[in-house]
Amino acid sequence: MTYEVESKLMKAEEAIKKYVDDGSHIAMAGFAITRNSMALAHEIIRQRKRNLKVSMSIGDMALDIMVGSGAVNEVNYGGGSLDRLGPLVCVNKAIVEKKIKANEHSNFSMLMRFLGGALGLTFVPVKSMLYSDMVNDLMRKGEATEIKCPFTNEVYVALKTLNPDVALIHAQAADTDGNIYIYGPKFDIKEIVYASRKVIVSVEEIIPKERALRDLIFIPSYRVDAVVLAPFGAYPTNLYGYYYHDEEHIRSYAGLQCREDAVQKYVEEYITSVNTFEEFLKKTISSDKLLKLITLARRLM
Amino acid sequence: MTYEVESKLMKAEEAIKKYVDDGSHIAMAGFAITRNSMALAHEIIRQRKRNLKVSMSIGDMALDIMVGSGAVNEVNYGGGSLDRLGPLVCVNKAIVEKKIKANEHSNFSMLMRFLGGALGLTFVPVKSMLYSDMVNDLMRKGEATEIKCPFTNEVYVALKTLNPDVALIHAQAADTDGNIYIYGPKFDIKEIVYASRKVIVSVEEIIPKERALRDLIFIPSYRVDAVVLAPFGAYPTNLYGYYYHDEEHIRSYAGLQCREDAVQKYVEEYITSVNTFEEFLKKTISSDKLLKLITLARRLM
Amino acid sequence: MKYSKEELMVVTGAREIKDYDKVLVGIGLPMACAILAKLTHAPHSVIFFENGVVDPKSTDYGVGLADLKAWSGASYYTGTLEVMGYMLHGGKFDVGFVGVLEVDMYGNVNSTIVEVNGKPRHFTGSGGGNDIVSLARKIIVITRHEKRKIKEKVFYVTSPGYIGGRDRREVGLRGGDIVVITDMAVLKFNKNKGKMDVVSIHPGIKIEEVINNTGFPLEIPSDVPTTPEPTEHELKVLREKVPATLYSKSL
Amino acid sequence: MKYSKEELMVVTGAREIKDYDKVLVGIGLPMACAILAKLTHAPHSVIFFENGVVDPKSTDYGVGLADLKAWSGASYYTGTLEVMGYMLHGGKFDVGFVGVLEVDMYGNVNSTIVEVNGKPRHFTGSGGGNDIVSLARKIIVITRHEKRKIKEKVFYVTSPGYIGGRDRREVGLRGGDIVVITDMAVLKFNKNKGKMDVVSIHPGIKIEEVINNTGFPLEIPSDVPTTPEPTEHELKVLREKVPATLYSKSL
Repeated sequence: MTYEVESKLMKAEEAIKKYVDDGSHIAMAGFAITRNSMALAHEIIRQRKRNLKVSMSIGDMALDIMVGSGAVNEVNYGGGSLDRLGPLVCVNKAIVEKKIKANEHSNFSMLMRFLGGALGLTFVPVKSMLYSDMVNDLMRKGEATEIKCPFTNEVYVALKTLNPDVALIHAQAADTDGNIYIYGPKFDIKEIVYASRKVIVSVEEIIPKERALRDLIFIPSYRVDAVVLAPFGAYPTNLYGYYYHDEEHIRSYAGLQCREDAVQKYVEEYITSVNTFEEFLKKTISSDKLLKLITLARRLM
Repeated sequence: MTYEVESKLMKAEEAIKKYVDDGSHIAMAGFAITRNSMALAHEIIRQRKRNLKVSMSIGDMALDIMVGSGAVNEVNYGGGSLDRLGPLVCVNKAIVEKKIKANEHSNFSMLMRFLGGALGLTFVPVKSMLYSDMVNDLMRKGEATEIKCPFTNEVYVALKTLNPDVALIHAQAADTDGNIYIYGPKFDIKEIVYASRKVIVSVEEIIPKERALRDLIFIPSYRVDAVVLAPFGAYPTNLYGYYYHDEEHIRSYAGLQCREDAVQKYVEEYITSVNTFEEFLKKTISSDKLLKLITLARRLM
Repeated sequence: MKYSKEELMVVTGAREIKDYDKVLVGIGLPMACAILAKLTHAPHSVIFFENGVVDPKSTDYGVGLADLKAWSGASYYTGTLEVMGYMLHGGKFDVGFVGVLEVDMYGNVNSTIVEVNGKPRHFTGSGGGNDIVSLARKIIVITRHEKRKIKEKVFYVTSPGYIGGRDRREVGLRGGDIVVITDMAVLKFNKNKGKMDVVSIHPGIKIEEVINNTGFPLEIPSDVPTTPEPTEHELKVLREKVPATLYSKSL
Repeated sequence: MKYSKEELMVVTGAREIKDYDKVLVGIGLPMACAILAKLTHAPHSVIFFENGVVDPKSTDYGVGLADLKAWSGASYYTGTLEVMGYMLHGGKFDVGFVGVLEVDMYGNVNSTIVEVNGKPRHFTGSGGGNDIVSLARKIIVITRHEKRKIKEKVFYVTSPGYIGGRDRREVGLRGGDIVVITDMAVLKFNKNKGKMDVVSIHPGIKIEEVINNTGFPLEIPSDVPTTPEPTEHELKVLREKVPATLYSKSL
């Protein structure tokens, strides 16, 4: 028997080759240390993509390591961190050293840029960011301007909307029809998926359609271009219901302070010296720790 | 044991008395012959509310009978019908005879007016309705105007957003914590619920929180002001998973052609001569037919 | 193989749908077109209702979009924001079907109000109709070919066509070409003439019949193409797998 | 009953929350305030995270909003559109807490970039911070009371306070009053003075200490109110039911 999902099922390597080029505009939906598109980010780094533009509401470890590896030259984001495990060491450094063009936003402003893009609008009005230094910078860059409500004359920030070339999403599951299931908080996943031209979803597992609940479909099959089977694909960040984050690994990453040699060593050791994300996992995490992270996440559901 | 839902649980009579006044602006989320807020509409008619303004994306039987009974003097809607069982006899007649102020929209334009209201925006841009007679009328009334994208100079219709006083929603279930479950297509329910100041939800049943799946919550408890237990509360229209529509009853209603005496007779016979929606059901539908409608709906899930 | 005019219309409509197209439909002839396309040349096309029902697979679509029978077997249930917003307004629908009371020489569509015996009579209104005509990449109108339906000027513009005979994009609309399929012919907008024009006439229909039943002047050359007939395969699939209630006697 | 300065700060913050309030928080002291309020005088208040987690009930909130420990026992999971859009931008949050690197005499908040030894150092950025300050009905800033944190002018305006000392609504902002709770005092905007002003000083803190640790001139009268002390009940609930990791040593 063949399943619909099979026509879209591919290795991370193939998906990134097919849908991400040098200069592509990428959207991601991780949030700090949860649900990072880590398997896909590793592959981008492994394929040495360059001059990427990344847009995301809250910056995460996947963004940080992509910036640290030199893959990115522009970021639209709404701030970000590794929660209290550390700051976005490479992003912060790249901003201060002007190695990337960083367009800073509030979380909701980023969401609205995606929502507007999903809706096919060329601009969206928001009350956020008024009188902030963020909006001053965005106005200088032509990404924002002031607009007045034609009915009340109230002042708004008008934002250009976003239609990234490709969205990278990490989800809990796909079903055999190719529908995607997202459990736990949803962040801005829906808006990103509909704003982007192509959508790559890495998943922990593929479940039979008969075992899936139709009312829980979060991304319908018709909106997905590639499904990548990537168990533990958000590691070392966490995934609701599936595994807890690896505090030790993330802390040690943050401890690199984005010193060039240290980050380069991290990239070599964990990403470019292996051929696949599976190899990275094998090399990095013991079965003992893996089971602990899984068990803890299940308990916290 | 007491449940959180109990603090919001009330009879339709109480909920309408508490939250609907003469002149109130009401939002509904029925669609033609499905998911009509019929139990709540009956109660509004029974309490002889007047000068209501009703906003809804697709007009339905609940709207039509409210208009037919004289409760409504203004309608924002995106068209509507009883599907092929008939037109909205009373709404159509009231528009032609100018008995109500009717502001006609497209379906999506109504959705955007609610979405904008939910988001706290005072205007929303849409590409729908450009160059239509609908928008000409809305512009004359000050509900719409033209606006240009500040980045592309592309022309849009700017619509005033909506914040109705109260939303009337009919849902499949509430849980004992007061969360609401909507199965099947969702229409514009979420946007209406967040755009409106108060929210009354009538439900088929109240299920124990333990039996409910958190990932399926559609309206969170904190957004609901009143929960009305109203089994068969969308009858004679249908409700996904619960009962099929009563074709005979709806056809006979549509056959009244909104002749004043006939509609008045319908209102008296089915609504004002009884005290509750339960009495209406008892009077109108045999257990035999009820079981048939239930059985068919379950088969169609 | 013999076929009815409704069968020809369904086949003609179905052929406007390409594989992988996203198609927004209502119940009736449009749904028959979409199902036939999916069962023949467009197996990966996806069918949507404006209320959030995606890809239903039923044997009886009942009385309309709100009939539970029409939802049966759906692959996904969502809402208006996703279908009419992210998909339609977001420019992701390849084909949208709309029902009409009238359509005029500029492709303007009226589904709201007409005059009957000199008195206005109000019908359904726009629903998603205006959104579809304003925003879908291709718009298909299926209607009976009568003077009172295909007019010089509609009584009310529910959905705008080629404003003043101009290109739709030029004036800021995002909807694509409008294809009118009747029981006599297929009409599309002719840029040079600045109005809707016959692109093919159905087999067995005379040029004069089309001219006489159209409410605005048409210039039809004698070598006008004939609408391609249904293939045996199309007719077989249509008759065996598409519920006849969707299209027979539906004009 | 003795209490730590962190305990006083949590209690003071909790008292800003009323019953039935919708409260937008981050992990740390703000979460401790929200939990304490809910367990004492505001049982019907609802706690939200900007990422879509509603009313978690955990015993260990871990290292931040993205820690699965912080989500445990949530009553509802939704997304950014519903929390930051429909709730916050829709004007439905009564109280929002924000973390800061610096706050200035106009209530402007910086959570983006500061100068360390004359060199710029970039931190978290806005996240939902700017949205909260721009849009919540009441904004609570909790910070250590130091000259380098409570300044005349922030290095970078992540979130605007009282622009040029004017009323926030007047200039088109929708956010309400900003309350700054430090380990020494409570500050609010003083309309007449056109800047942030001390409304109460914590028990045991001297006026001079506050003045000396504030980066802009303060005029504090000798009869300035003292911040009300925690009640025994508040301290009991705080110590027994609110995870200490949220607030102890968190300054």
